[in-house]
Amino acid sequence: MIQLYHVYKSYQKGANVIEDVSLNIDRGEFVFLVGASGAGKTTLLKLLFCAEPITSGQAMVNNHSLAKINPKDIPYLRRSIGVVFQDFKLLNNRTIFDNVAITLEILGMNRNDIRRKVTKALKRVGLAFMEGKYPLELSGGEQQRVAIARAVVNSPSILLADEPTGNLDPELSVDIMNILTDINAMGTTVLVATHDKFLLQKFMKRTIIINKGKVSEPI
Amino acid sequence: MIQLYHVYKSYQKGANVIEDVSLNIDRGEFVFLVGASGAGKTTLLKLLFCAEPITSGQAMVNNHSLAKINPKDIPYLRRSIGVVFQDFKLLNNRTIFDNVAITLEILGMNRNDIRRKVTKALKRVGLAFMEGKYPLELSGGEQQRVAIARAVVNSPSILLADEPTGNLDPELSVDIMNILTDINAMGTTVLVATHDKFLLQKFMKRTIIINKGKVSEPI
Amino acid sequence: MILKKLPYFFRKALSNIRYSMLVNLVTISTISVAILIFSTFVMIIFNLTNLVSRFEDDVHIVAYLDDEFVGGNENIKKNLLKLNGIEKVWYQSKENALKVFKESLGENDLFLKDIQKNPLPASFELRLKEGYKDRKNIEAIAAALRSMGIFSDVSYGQEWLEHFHNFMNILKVIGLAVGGGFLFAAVFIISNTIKLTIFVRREEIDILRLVGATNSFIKAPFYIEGLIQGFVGSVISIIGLYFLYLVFMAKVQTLSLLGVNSTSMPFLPPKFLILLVAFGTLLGLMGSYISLGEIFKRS
Amino acid sequence: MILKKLPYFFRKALSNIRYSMLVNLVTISTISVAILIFSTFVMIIFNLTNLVSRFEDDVHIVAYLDDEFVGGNENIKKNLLKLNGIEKVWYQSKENALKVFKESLGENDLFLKDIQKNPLPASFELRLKEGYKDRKNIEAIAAALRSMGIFSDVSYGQEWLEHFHNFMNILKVIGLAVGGGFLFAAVFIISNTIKLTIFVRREEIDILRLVGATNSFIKAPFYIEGLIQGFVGSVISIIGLYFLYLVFMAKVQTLSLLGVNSTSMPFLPPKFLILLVAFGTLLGLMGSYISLGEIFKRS
Ligand SMILES: Nc1ncnc2c1ncn2[C@@H]1O[C@H](COP(=O)(O)OP(=O)(O)OP(=O)(O)O)[C@@H](O)[C@H]1O
Ligand SMILES: Nc1ncnc2c1ncn2[C@@H]1O[C@H](COP(=O)(O)OP(=O)(O)OP(=O)(O)O)[C@@H](O)[C@H]1O
Ligand SMILES: [Mg+2]
Ligand SMILES: [Mg+2]
Repeated sequence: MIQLYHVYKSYQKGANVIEDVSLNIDRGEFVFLVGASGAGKTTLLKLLFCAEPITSGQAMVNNHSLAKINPKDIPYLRRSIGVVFQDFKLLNNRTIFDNVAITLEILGMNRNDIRRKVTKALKRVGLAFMEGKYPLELSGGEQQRVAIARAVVNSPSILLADEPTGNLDPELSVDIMNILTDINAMGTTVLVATHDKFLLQKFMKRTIIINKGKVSEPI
Repeated sequence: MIQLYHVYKSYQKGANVIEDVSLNIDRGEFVFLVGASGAGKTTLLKLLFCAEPITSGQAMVNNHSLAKINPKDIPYLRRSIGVVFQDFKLLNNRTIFDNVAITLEILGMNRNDIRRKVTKALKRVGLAFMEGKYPLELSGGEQQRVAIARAVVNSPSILLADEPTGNLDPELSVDIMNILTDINAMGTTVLVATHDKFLLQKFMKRTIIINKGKVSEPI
Repeated sequence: MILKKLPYFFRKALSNIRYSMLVNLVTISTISVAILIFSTFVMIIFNLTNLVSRFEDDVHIVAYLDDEFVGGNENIKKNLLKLNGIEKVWYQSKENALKVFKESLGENDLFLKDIQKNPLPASFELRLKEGYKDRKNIEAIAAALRSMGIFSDVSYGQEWLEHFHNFMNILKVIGLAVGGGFLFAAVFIISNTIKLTIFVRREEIDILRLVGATNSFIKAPFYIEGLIQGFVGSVISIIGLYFLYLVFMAKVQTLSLLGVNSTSMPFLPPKFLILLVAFGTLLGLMGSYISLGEIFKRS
Repeated sequence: MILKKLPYFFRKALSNIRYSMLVNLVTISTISVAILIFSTFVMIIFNLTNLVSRFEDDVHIVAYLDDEFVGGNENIKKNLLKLNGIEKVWYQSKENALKVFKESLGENDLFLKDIQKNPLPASFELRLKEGYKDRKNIEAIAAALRSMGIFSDVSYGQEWLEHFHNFMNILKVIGLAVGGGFLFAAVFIISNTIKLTIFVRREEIDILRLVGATNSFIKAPFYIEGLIQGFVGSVISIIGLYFLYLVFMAKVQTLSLLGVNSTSMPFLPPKFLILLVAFGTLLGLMGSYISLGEIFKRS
C-alpha cells in the first residue's frame, strides 16, 4: 500500500527533514508514527498525499509513484486517502455538515447518500447535533473531531491521522482510536502520528519511530 | 487576581456554556483547568481576557470588572495577560521573531530590549535558531512553542495557557511546564487548561474541574 | 461531466456568495461602478453619433447653372435625378435667387440700390440619399456634376465638410482612446477586484485541493460566482446609468440648454443594454478565469 | 504618543507591504488606474479651459462712428481709453474700411462696381484688459459706449458670445457631472479595494487585538500603508498619464489634426500634478480610514 525507498525531503537546500527513509506498510495495517516535535512526522505524512513533493528517492502510494505522478492524478490519489490534519483545515465559512460533506461532493455523490453518510460520520464522533454550526463556533476538540469525521466519511483506502487526539481528553481519545481501529478492521490502512504514550500503550500496534527525519522500528 | 462570582456565558440564548461559575484565584497561584472536550475551558479563559463578554454575573481580573469594563481599557487589561491560544493565533506573514516581538512592540519597548527579550524567550522554548522562519514553515509543536514564547516574553502578571502541550511530545511537555512553573515562581498567576493527565499527576497543583460549564474542585 | 455538475456548482456559487456577503457586495459594487463609467461613455458616444448623423442630414449639393447655358431646366432636373445617390432636386431661378438674397439682407441692402443687372446665377439644389452623405460619395457626385459642363460652380460646403471630417477624425481618435482606456480600466479594475476576492479565499482553495478536489471542481463555482457578480454588477450599473440619465435630462431641461430633450438625446436602446450586461457578465467570468489561473499557477 | 511611534508605524507599514506584496500590487495598480481616469479627465478639462481662454483672447468690441458726427478721432480715442477695462483702441477711417472690404471680396466685387458713395462707417476697435473679457463686463462697456451717443452701432459678436456662453454652460454641466462621476468612481473603487485588502488581513487584526494592541496601534500602519499605496498609485498614474499624453500627441501629429501641438495642448503643469498626487495620497488614507472604521465596528 505504502512503500518508501530511500526517500529524502528538504524544504531548504541542505537541511534534510526526511532522511533516507525506507518503509513498507501493507494494505490493512495499523501503524503509529511517533517522534519528538519537529522530527518530521507531519512532513512524512504530507509526502504521502502529495502535499509536498519528495526531494529524492522512490515512493509508491496506492499504486501511484510519488516521484513521477502526473499533477492531474494527484486529486484522484488524494480521494483514496483520508487525512486528519494537525491543524484541522476546516472551511470556516461552511457548516460542519458541509465540511464533512466536501469529500463526498468531490466524488459527485448524490445528495441523499451524502446526507446519510455525513450524519453517520458526525454521529460517530459525537457531533451529530452540531451539523448546522460553523467551525469557529466549536471547541478545539470538537473541531478536531469534525476533521476526523471528514477523513473517515468515505471509508478511504488509506487514513493518515496527524495527532488526531491532541485536543481531546483521554476518554474521547480512546473513543476516537476505537473509530480508527474499527475503520482499520474494515480494510483501511491507518497511519497515526501521535505523541500520546498512553494510546501507544493501550493500543498495541506496529510503531514507527522518527527521529530527526530518520525512521526506526523497535523490535 | 481573578475572581468570578456567579458568572454565566451563553453564545446563543438558552444554552449556557459557562453556568454559575464562582471562582477565586489568588495572585501567584498555579491552577490547572481540566474538563472534557467542549466542557467550556476555552470559553472560561476567553472571558478572562475579554475575548468574549460575560453574559451575567460579576468578574474581576487584575482589578478590572469584566462586566463593566470600558472598551478602551480592554487592550490594557490584555497587556497584563499572556495568552497561549489553543489554535496558536500566530501571524503567518511575520517571522517567528516578529510574532514574539509583537507583545513588546505594543508596549512601545525599544528595539534593543525587544531583541534581547525575544531571543531569550525563543531560547527558552528551544527555537532560538528559528527566529527568521515563518509560522507555516514550522511543525505543529514548534508553532505551539512560539505561541508560548509570545505569551511569556513580557512576564505578564497573569498567564492563561489553553492546552499548551497538545502538540508536544511528553519530554517537551515537561520542559514547557517547567517554564510555566518558573514564571509562576517569579510571581505570575498561571492558569493552564489541559487534558494531559500525565502532567496533572507530575505537577501536583490546584486543579479546577469544569464539566458542562460548571466548575468544581476535588478536595 | 462538468456540465452534469452545473446545478451543484451553481448552488455552491450561490452559497459562496451568501457566505462571503461582504466581499461580494464590495466586488459587485466595484464592478457596477467600473461598468457604469464605461456605459456612460458608450451612451455619450451613442448620442454623439446620433447628433452627427443629424448634421449629416443637412448635407446637400448646390450646382450653379452657367449664365451662358440656355435650355429647359426640367430636362436637366431629370438628368440629375438619374445620377447615383440623388434623392431630390430643386430648381432656383436667377430672379428667385435675387429675391431670396434681398430678403436675407433685410434693410442693409446698401449695395443693391444701384444694381442694374442680376449677378446671381440660377441653381439646382440636390438632396442626397441615405448612405451617400459621406465625403467620398459627395465628391464623386460633385465631380459628375462638373463633368456635365453646364454648371459654373458646384458647391457642397467643401470647407464645412473638411472641418466636419477633421472633427470626426478627432472624435474617432479621442473616442477610441478614451473608450479603449475606459474598457481597459474596467477590465483591469474588475479583474483586480476579483483577484482580491479570490485571494481572500485562498485558504479555502488550498483545503479543497488537499482533500482531493480537481482544479475544475474548485474553479467552477468561482467562475459562476464571477459570472453572477458580473451580471448583477452590470445590471446595477445600467439602473444607475438610467438614473443618471434622468437626473441629467432634468438638469439640462431646467437650464434649457440647446433644446436638448429625450428625443434628441434618447437613452441607450435595449440592444446596447443587453450587450453591456453580456459584456459585464463576460468580464466577471474572465476576471475569475484570469485570477484563478494566476493563483493556481502560484501554488 | 502616536507621533513618537511614527517611525515604528512606518517601518511596520513598509514591512506589511513587503509581506503582502501581491495584495499591494493589486491595490496600487487599481488605485493607479482609477486616478489615471480621473487625471486624464482633469487634463482634458485643463486643455479645454486653455483653449477657451484663447477664444476669449479674441474678444473685442467695435464701435461704429455715426456718419453725422464730426470731430477729432484722437480725442474720442483718449476718452475711450479712460473707460474701465479698455486695453487698446484702434481707429479705422471710412476709406480704410472700404479698402479692407474690397480686399476681402477679392475678385467677387460684383456689387461694388457701381457704387458712388462709401456706405461703410468709420469705427473704433477696442481690445479689453484681462479679466474684462467675460459677458457681463463686455455688455457693461458696450452700454457705456452706446450712452456716449456718438456711435451708430456697437458690436461685440453678441450672437457668438451668446453661443459661447451656452457652450460654456453645457461644458460646465457636463464637466461637473462627469468630473464628479469620475471622482466618485475613483473614491469608491479605491476605498472598496482597500476594504478588500484589509479584509484579507482581518485575522491579523483580530490577533493583534487579542494580544493587547490598541485600535490606534493596529490602525496606524494601515493608514500609512494606505497613504503609501495612494502615493505610489497616483505617481504611477501620472507617469501613465504622461505616457498616454505622448502617445496621443504623436498620434495626433501623424494625423495632423487641427494643428494640435504641444504648445496648444500642453501637459498638466506641476501644480496640478502635485495636487493629483496629494489627492491620490489622501484617497489612499481615507480609504484605509473608512474601511478600518467599518471593519472595527463590525467586530
Ligand atoms: N514548509 C516548511 N518549510 C521549511 N521548513 C519546514 C516546513 N515544514 C516543516 N519544516 C521543518 O521541518 C521539520 C519537521 O517538521 P514536521 O512538521 O514534519 O514535524 P513534526 O514531526 O510533525 O512535529 P510536530 O510534532 O511538532 O508536529 C521542522 O523542524 C520544521 O521546522
Ligand atoms: N463562538 C461560539 N459560538 C457558539 N458556540 C460556541 C462558541 N465557542 C464555543 N462554543 C460552544 O461552547 C462549548 C464550549 O466550548 P469551549 O471551546 O469552551 O470548550 P473547551 O472546554 O475548550 O473544549 P476543548 O477541550 O475541545 O477545547 C462547546 O460546546 C462549543 O461548541
Ligand atoms: Mg506535526
Ligand atoms: Mg478549548
